[in-house]
Amino acid sequence: MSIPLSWYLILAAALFCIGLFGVLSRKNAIAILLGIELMLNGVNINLVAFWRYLDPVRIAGQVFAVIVFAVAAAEVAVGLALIISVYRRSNTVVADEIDLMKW
Amino acid sequence: MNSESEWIYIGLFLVIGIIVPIVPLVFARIVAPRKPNPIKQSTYECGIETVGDSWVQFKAQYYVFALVFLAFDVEAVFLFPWALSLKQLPLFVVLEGVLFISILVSGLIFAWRKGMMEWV
Amino acid sequence: MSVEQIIFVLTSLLILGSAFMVVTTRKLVQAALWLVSALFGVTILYAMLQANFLAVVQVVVYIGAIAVLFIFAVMLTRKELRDQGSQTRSNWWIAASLGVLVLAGLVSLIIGQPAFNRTAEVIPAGVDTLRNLGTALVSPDAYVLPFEVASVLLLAALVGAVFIASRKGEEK
Amino acid sequence: MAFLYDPVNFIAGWAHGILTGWGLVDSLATVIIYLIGITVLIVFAMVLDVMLVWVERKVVARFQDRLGPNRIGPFGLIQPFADIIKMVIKEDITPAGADRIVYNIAPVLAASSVIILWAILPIASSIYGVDLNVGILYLVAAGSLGTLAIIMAGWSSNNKYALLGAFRMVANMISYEIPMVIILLVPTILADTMSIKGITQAQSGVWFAILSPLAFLIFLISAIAELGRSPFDLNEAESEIVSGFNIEYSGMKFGWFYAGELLHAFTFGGFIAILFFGGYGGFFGLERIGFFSWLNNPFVQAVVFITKAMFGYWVIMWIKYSMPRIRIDHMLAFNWKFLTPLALVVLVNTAILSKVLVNLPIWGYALGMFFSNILIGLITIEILRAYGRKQRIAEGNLVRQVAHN
Repeated sequence: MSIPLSWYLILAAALFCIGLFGVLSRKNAIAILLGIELMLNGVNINLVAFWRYLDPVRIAGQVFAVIVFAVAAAEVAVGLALIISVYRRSNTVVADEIDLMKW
Repeated sequence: MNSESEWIYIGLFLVIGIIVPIVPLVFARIVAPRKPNPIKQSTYECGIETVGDSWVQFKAQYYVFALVFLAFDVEAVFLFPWALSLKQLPLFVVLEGVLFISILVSGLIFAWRKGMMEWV
Repeated sequence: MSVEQIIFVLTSLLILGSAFMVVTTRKLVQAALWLVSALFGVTILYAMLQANFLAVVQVVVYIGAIAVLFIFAVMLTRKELRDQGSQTRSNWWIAASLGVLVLAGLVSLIIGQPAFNRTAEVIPAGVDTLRNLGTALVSPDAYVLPFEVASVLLLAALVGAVFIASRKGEEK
Repeated sequence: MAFLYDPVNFIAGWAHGILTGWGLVDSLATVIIYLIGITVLIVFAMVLDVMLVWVERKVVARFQDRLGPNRIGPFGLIQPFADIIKMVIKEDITPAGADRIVYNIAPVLAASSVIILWAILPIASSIYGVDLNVGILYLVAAGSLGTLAIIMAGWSSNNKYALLGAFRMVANMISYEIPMVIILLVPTILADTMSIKGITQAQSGVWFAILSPLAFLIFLISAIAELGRSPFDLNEAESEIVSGFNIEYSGMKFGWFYAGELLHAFTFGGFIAILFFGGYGGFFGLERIGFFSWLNNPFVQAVVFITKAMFGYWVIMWIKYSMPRIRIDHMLAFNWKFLTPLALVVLVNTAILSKVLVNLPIWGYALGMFFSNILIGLITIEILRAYGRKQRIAEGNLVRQVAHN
């Protein structure tokens, strides 16, 4: 294992920031969720890298990563269901035009 | 083999497993004739002229099934570590797993009762 | 550079390149396919970190389920599929500069920490991380609560999403 | 005669010696040996795949009371090679409006997703690629890649039938992945490991198909659905959507979808043999008796494994050519309302019994497992019968009402 831990951390940070850019810049709500997936993956890389480098015997990092999988799945399921429901009502998936909560 | 060389093996297998299907395709590209024309390249619809594009509206029901699939897929993945720990840990670990399963099954029953598992 | 480092750099290029395509591609199905490629790169990283379980689960859950769900959702909201116009907001440069700022901050933080220059030691022989994971997830003095809560979370997501997505929820 | 007892390691050790003798670094020599081994394994799989074309065509002909290919070569054995030459020299048409890159990647991915399964397939106790400790999930992961290939093919063809076929296929595959993954937990629990080789060795005493016949049946059904073969061939459905996701593919690209499906079917036959019928072993402890020790020979094991896998493949073909296509709503209802709950019941039963019966002698354990499965099966049939009766009575009432009016 000749790779320093910082390489993984920088890669994860870069992935997180690309995801952040996607979330902030995209019009389409589904594309925003794609960005969130990238951010979650960045976080997961961090968790697993810290597990491997700091404490490979105890398993906390991997458990966290598995929980993140479940959270990501739940988030995608509900998020996409909401988008589809909104699309059926108002025929749009552009996040700025979704203003059901506005008066 | 330790874990690292296992993954090197899998990685090499993946690379060759991708190259092997490409080889006949490249060979076919060299040997096969290529005389494209608009009729030949038109979308095949049993001889009828194509109307509109291919993006037909799909039933939202596909999405509901994909959703249930996602939830159960993640659940099953959680159960694999549980299955591996059964032999070493006491009986109530089994019951934890059963509780885990039954919580999700109640979701399936909910969807079933609401009539969302029907195709129509 | 050692072979391992070269593999790491190539994988990073795959991940970051695909991630960049995810956030910039116009066609959403293609964006979802680029996401698959980025996620596959993350799988390679997990394999390099010797997290066998997470590597295969990444493929099963992310590529096999979440990416498929994305493609389904894109197909169901079909009007946007042919959207030839710009897919990014007009003020994308604010987002870009924010992203660069966050990245710069994080990188300076990571480089400033000498502790992060360490390399990993070999996992001691006889430590079965897979079995440890299983034991940790279900033994009561470890993570059994997150384990059960995860199933409640999935239940809530399932019920909520099925309710929203079905036509019956809409009529009310 | 080390070669006769451990051929792969014998050859690998010999080649390693030669390569390091040439002055190569140890790790580089290992990688080269890996590459050679992998190439040999994949080429073997491909040759087998070519022969499977012949087997499939012969068997379907017999099922339909025909002779099958019999013109080229003895028994038509050269026929598949003629098929390949035909496919390679055929013009390869890319439909207008197709997404070219995705369109070209899809058949390669479809074939690769099957080929990579051979990395974990133990052909004999010493002839296998790699013994991954998450082997079972690797099997599921490769299936996920196959699903993706079909979506890519259907979407990129820019054809309504193709997209429709892809959607149906994905709905089919993802639905049946659930009972399959759940039932894969049963061998995991019984063998207490996720490695494929470990599962094979755990069955040297008694097959898992005997410990849990229901699990075997559920796995068989969901494997057929995962393969997209009849009765679950909604993706192709020649009579409705004219071949579905691969409608626009021609030449060798179509060939890869076809060859991939055949190899997939055989590989799943192999996995059925491994997970439930002892794989290359499973002689009920016979091989431990001195007289039968030749059963431990890797070549004998390979023959046993291929025979079992062929039998599994034959059962899949048998079902394919005997069943009509199932309707999509029936397909989904059968999965979610019958197979998944049943799989969960079998799983819970196995988990509890493996804990309760663990102190019994082996025959008590096996009998307990077996009869609990039979009991679950009987209860299931009874519930289905009651449901069917209710259904028939309701229909009868409806008919009577209509007649009365």
